[in-house]
Amino acid sequence: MSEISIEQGLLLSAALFVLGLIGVLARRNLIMILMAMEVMFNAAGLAFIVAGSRWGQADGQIMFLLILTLAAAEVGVGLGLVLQIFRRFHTLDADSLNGMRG
Amino acid sequence: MNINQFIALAPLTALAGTAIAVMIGIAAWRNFVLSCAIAAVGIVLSLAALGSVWPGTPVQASPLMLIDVYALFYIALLLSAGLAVLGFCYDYFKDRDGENEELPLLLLTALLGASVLAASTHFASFFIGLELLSISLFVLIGYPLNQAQALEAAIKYLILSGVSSAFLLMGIALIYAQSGELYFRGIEGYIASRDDINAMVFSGVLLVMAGLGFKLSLIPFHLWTPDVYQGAPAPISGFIATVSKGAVFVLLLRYFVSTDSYAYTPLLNVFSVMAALSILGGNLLALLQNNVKRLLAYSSIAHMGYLLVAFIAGGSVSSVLIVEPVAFYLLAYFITTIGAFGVVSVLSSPQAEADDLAFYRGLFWRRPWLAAIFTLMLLSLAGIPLTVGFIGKFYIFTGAADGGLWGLLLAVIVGSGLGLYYYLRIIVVMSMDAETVKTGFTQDWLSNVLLTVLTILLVWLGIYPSLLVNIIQSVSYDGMA
Amino acid sequence: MILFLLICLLQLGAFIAWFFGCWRPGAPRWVAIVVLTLEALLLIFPYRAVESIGSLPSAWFGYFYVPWIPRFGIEFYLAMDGFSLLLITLTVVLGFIAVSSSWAEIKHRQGFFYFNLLSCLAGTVGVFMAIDLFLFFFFWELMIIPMYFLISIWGHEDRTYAAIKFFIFTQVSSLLMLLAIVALVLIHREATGVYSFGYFELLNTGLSPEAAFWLMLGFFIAFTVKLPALPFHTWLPDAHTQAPTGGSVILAGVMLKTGAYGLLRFVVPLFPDAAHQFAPVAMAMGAIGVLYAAVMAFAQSDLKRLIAYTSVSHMGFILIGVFSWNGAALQGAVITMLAHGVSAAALFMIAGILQKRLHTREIGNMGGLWSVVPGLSAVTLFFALASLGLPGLGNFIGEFLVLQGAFGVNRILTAAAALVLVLSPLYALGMMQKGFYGPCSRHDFLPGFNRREWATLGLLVFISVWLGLSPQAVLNVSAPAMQSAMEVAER
Amino acid sequence: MALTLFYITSAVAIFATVMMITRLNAVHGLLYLILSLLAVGVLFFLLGAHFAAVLEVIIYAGAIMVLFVFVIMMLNQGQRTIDQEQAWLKPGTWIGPTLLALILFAEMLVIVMSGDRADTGYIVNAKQVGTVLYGPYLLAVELASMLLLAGLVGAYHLAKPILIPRGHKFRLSGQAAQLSFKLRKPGRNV
Amino acid sequence: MIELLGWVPFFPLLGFLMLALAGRRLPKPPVAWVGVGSVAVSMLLTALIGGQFLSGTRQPYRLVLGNWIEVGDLSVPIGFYLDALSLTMMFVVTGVGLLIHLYAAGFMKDDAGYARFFAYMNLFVSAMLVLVLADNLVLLYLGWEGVGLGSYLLIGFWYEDPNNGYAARKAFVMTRIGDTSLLLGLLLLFIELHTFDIQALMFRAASLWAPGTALPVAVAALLLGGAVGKSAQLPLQSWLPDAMAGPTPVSALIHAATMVTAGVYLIARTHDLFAMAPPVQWIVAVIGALTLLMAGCSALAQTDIKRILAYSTISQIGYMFMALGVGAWSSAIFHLLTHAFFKALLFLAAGAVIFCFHHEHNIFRMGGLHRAMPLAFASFLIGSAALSALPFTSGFYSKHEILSAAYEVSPGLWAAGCLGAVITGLYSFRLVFLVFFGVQPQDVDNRLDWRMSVPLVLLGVLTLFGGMLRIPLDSVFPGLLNPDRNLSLVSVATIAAPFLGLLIAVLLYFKGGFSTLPLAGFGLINRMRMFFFSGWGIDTLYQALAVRPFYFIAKANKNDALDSLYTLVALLGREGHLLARRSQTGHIRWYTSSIALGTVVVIAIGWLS
Repeated sequence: MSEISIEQGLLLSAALFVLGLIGVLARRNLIMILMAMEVMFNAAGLAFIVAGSRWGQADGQIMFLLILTLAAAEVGVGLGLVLQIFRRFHTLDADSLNGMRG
Repeated sequence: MNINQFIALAPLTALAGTAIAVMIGIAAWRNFVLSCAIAAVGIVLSLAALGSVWPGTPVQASPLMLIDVYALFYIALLLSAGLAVLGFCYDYFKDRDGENEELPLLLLTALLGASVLAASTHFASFFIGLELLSISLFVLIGYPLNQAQALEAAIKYLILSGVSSAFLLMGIALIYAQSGELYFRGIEGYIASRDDINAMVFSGVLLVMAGLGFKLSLIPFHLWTPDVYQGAPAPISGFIATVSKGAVFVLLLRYFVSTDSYAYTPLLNVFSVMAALSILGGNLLALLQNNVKRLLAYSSIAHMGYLLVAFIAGGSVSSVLIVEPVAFYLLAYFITTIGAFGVVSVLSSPQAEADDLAFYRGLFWRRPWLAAIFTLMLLSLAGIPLTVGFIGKFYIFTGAADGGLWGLLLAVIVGSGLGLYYYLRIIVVMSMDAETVKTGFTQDWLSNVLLTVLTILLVWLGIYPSLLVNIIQSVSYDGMA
Repeated sequence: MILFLLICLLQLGAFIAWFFGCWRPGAPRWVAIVVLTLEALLLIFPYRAVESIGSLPSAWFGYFYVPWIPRFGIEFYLAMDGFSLLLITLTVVLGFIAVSSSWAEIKHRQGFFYFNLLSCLAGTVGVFMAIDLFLFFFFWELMIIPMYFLISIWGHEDRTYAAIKFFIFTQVSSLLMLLAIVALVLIHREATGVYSFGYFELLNTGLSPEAAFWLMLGFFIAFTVKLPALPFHTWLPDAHTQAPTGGSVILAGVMLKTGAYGLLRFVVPLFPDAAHQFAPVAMAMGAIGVLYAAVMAFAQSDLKRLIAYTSVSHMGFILIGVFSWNGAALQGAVITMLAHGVSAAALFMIAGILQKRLHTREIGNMGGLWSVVPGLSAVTLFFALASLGLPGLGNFIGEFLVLQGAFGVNRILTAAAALVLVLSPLYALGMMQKGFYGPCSRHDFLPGFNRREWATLGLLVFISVWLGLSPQAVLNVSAPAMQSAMEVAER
Repeated sequence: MALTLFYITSAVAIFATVMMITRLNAVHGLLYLILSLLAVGVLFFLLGAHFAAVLEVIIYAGAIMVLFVFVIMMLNQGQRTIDQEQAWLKPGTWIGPTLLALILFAEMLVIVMSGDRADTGYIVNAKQVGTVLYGPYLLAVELASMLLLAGLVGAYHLAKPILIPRGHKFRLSGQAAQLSFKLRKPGRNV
Repeated sequence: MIELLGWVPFFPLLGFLMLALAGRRLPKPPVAWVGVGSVAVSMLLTALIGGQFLSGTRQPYRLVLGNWIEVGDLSVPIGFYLDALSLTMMFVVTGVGLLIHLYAAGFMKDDAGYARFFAYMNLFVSAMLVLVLADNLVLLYLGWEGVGLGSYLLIGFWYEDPNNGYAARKAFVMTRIGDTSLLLGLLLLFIELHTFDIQALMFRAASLWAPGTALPVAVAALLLGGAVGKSAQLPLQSWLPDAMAGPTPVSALIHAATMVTAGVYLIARTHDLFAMAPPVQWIVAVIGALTLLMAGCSALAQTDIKRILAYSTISQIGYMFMALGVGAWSSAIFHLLTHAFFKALLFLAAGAVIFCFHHEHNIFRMGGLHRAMPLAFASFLIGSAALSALPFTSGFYSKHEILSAAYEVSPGLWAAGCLGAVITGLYSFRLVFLVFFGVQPQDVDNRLDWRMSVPLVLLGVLTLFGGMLRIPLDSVFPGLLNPDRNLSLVSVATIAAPFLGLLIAVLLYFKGGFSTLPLAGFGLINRMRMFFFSGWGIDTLYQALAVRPFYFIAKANKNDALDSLYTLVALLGREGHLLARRSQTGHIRWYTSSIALGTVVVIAIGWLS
């Protein structure tokens, strides 16, 4: 038992989550957006660990594991796409990808 | 894991196995036809497995999945849709440059994810199924690498889906943090053990809803929809519109029924707002749209709104009864949407995607059958009798009226009025006079067969739905009890 | 079985016409004629049944029943009484007229045209016979789609706008009706525990006054949009003006009557108390509509638009008649339906003939036609007189009976509605004045009617006079139906 | 003791994250991100999730971040990108997202505070995790493998060199059409 | 013989059908044979039936041909009813009608629409016969509208001149106002008394209603409305002068002899009702008095020969109304009969003048015709004498009866009648002097067909001696009045009044007379002349009050204001669409924001609800 209460853990997770969100919303570089998304995933993972730690169950860690898997797969695919986009558009600017609208 | 559970999972195993088989096939001999054929055989095998599993249901295969009639029905639906999409994909991609062999594989993994969603009774399987579906979709959307729009659509979908997944995960974490359960039954027990609404679980569900709302493209999480539909290859757009949304909806319904979340009435208020917004907003956005794929995207937003209305009615009538309208409507929506995107895909050529409305001018006189099929599909989307869409809408009406959702019904009516306008616009354009260059039938025999089958289903179920109604009824009453 | 055949024959004929159209462009119209003739022959059977109506236990003398969607107690249930029989007869007669007026007008895609025309008729016949509310709704929608195609493909310059407007108006309103139907069925299920869409079952549903009112409103709006009554009428001038002649004939002659039919068959019997309380409002709508549309008709310069507004005006009488709910008024409504069907169809046909020859619908551009085509002008005059309610012609009988029946119910509104007798000559004779009298300057030579047109219009003239001088034959057919309807509502 | 450590690591994590999202140079950002992940790994340890802590460091900070490094290196944008980022990241750009995020944070605060009070720190060791993972969660593991398969195939497909279409005419509408014409030169081969 | 009653209206109808269907292909002689012959057969039948009726017990005879409408207790048979009143009317319609038809056969001989003309005329006669014979009010209404139709068709007979068409429409619409009132009266009667049969109605009204109560008053007022419209009485009189646009035989038949007197017939037919509604009956008398004065004055100022006669007709019908109003039912019908003779004669003679004068209508461009057209002159003289009620002409008897009866009810009415008689004398002889004396401005084409001269002669005879042809109406009307034949002062004044008018006419107009030019100089006189000329400005009034506002409203709302309601909805949808689609910017970051924003909102809604 440690003295870290669940609120503290969850609040930290929320703070990281929100920071990641700011990154996603504010950055225009696609790579930075992907990185900020990783922060969000990580924050969610933290929340699971905190919860699992509260209940003393392994489920929280397993969920974290799954998140890890997802992050890996998503980063793989995402970066592949980023590469293609850079080849085609010669830019990583998310805002210039607005060929479809209306 | 005993043998019964293993057998019950046969449909899913078949899908996964086929995916690997396709991969091995590619390694051995890169051939698009071969890949498609293996995938098709795999789906058919999986469907056959469904039939053999059916009598032994329900089977709880570990806490993660429950193979019951409900799941089997929807898996069958999803697989059939997948099969149809595969057929359209075959015709769509067979003349295109590039290595298209991975496409069936990704389609299979996506279907696997969707099927897992349909059967899952646990947040872990829910999450992993959803992501399996999503990851496959990212690639499928951006599959034609030489098309700028496809890439744009893929990256948009990837980022937005990632963010929404993060919200979803946060929601699950909150629920878990409070209840200590990831298993739906466990959550039900937790909810049942408390008299009041637990704020944290409730908020967690709200966050999960936000994540699912994105997948269902409900307003205000809908903005990605038109762009992705437009950019993605036409059959894949159909796939997103049906399989991806359908699977998520199936899961949503199961979650709500099995955890008794209908007890959280504020949730229903949130849903009502989302439903009304989706119906009105979706139809409004489609109103003067000149791009057929975007138009269908907006219309799918509205249709999800209609579906949600029936879903919300579960709050006031026995939730078992609500499964039936949802099932029928989903089926109608599947047939119609796949058909509509199928037409678009048949008309598209490697040179040009047939999504501009101008392309459809005079289609009635150029390719009468195709135009007639498209007209029927559009009429079905509009909910006009003689088509399955009408029976679906009738179900929604019945369900919602049973639940006393008069305000939402009014929104449905207003939305339908708006909807008529843009569906009719397409029909009008198709029936306009144009210089009648008689283009010969293309060699897309597979697509033509599929479209014909879909049309027959559409009309048959529109005129004589009893057979299907009986099946669905058995699903509703046995499965969710 | 005959009832089912009546629908089936038309729908099958529609497909055959389409099929023949692919084979030879001129064939579909002959198919249509043959199908309609067969249909007319089929109608002999119910008429023979009518003769023995006195010995039957109820006003209904034909049934056809097949289970359809048992889950909701939905049945494919057709039945016929004198009222439906008359309207079906009108449908068939106007079917001939529509074919005749399309004979030379429709040159392109004849197969599809006659497919739509016959499907539309099939839907209408279905509406007049369906006695299961779901089935009724089904047919109700079915007749709209072909009409939509008729307008949007073969219509005039603004056809798209008109067709979409028509479709949206009728659809949205009919969704309200669907809602009301569903709600009614659910209430009925609550009371009895079984789903049923059957008319006869639902007649005995116990409703709270408030529920009855809202449900009635749902039906009422759907039917008054179709009828159309003020203020839901604005789709009609556009649709009529833009439709091809055959379409206008069917639209004005038959389709508007489905709204009237619905009011009479469903709104009042299903919700007698609510309808009774609502009657002053409905009658006021009718009276205002009668007058307003007459003024509108007077202001029009487009011949078809003018005729369209006269239709609105006449339909107002039906609204008044139905909501007066007594023998004279109901019978008046029935006669008005038939007589208006004939006179409006004839006027639209004439408008079509003129448009084909003069390439204009502007009355101001016609001018002095009498000296060029006296025969045509005389027939126009005849139907103008019919539409202004000249005694001796069918419309008068209807209006007179409606006024007579309504006068006992609400004197002020009836008196107001009767003012249309002053307004109707203004538009009818104004049309004659501007279009047919005066010096003829523009048209040196115009062909008059040809033999087909003479035969068609002659038939209509005959029916109109016959209805005017000897309406009793018709009244006798519809009397038992009206009687039983009134009994139902008074239970 | 643990609480003090928790606060310190939290501060590091937050600081590193803030730095990461504000860096102009992607590599700098990436390094801060790794720092953040390491800090979170420490937290995992503090919370008793030792197995997860290890994975965080090895896989997240190690393997996944390497992917980013690869791509950044491949694109090799240099000073030009930094200038570009400078231009993009005006203070105005931050206001909206920050406000939105703050509202969300406030909501999260309320939500978290409304939950039951409880302590954490039950140690769940690798064995327990493994038992559960290959017990009830067996299917999840299998599905995760399929997920990775899909990711693998997808990444393979997407990373293919661009194809130059034969006699290809783009028929795109609006902005995208112009864009694609401007940029249709085959990309640099990497 | 009397059983053949049903055939009387049938023959003209048959004539109409034959002419309408085949007329255009027939040459003129057979058309004339059919047109005139059908009326002649009717006339013959009428004479036979009349003979039988008068020689018998004079009991009313009812003939029911069949059922027209039967719904519940509402039953309308096709039934004819013969009594002295309807017989009188039949004689007028068929007798005068026949003569006018014959005349028209000559008058219209050069017209292209010969067959059409006779078809319309036959249709009219048939409808008029139905009107007078109908035994129930609905059938009467059928005839009533039918004659209106005939009038409309014949006024607008020369359709190439748009003015004729407008006049015809005006006539139809204005009478339709009255008709509507009649129809409402009819509905009210049925609601209250449950029958349409006239005799039964009268009986039930008398037994169920108290005289002077609201119901009889209302019903009588509504019926009066119908009568006023048809008979061109105040305030619905202004259509009749315009109706002179039709061919002259039409004016003679419809707008003098028969149709315009239908109102009189209606009131006489339902006199029991009016007797039960004293206020309405008083109004009838007042309307009559006012109309006769107003129309007389207007006739004074006219220059068109036919318009003078038209106003004179209005004025004479005013006398009949006055008679009805004072309860002198049979006098009214008697005056109707004599008026039919002399007015038809006057119109036909005027027609002859117009015919020979190359369609000249203005009396100031005529003159000195007494030598060139002796027959016309004689006819006109006789007619004018009868119109002015100079003693021993038929008009004298009838008008004298009316004035005596009026005096007994109200001296005021009598005074108005006498004043009217002065005016009548003045305008009729003004006409005679201006047309037949003085200088003849141009040659005339004096070739009267025999078909035109024979009717003139016969009508002249009837005009002179028609006063003796009196069908006893005692069986129909209560013999309330016993006209006082004593040579009292009143009587003398009554007889002298037309002579006064004649004298003034002689002074003013005979062979130039005193020039009226100095009088014309006075502004007041001139303005009064203009006022009279315009028919007391009624048309202008109606234009300002009804017609123009109606046109304005109709034109202003041509595109249907209600439609803009729906256009607004459509516009709203369009604007909503444009607004909504602006959210689809295509920017990823905005899309992400929307997800975050949506989540924030969803949580907020969830928490707040």
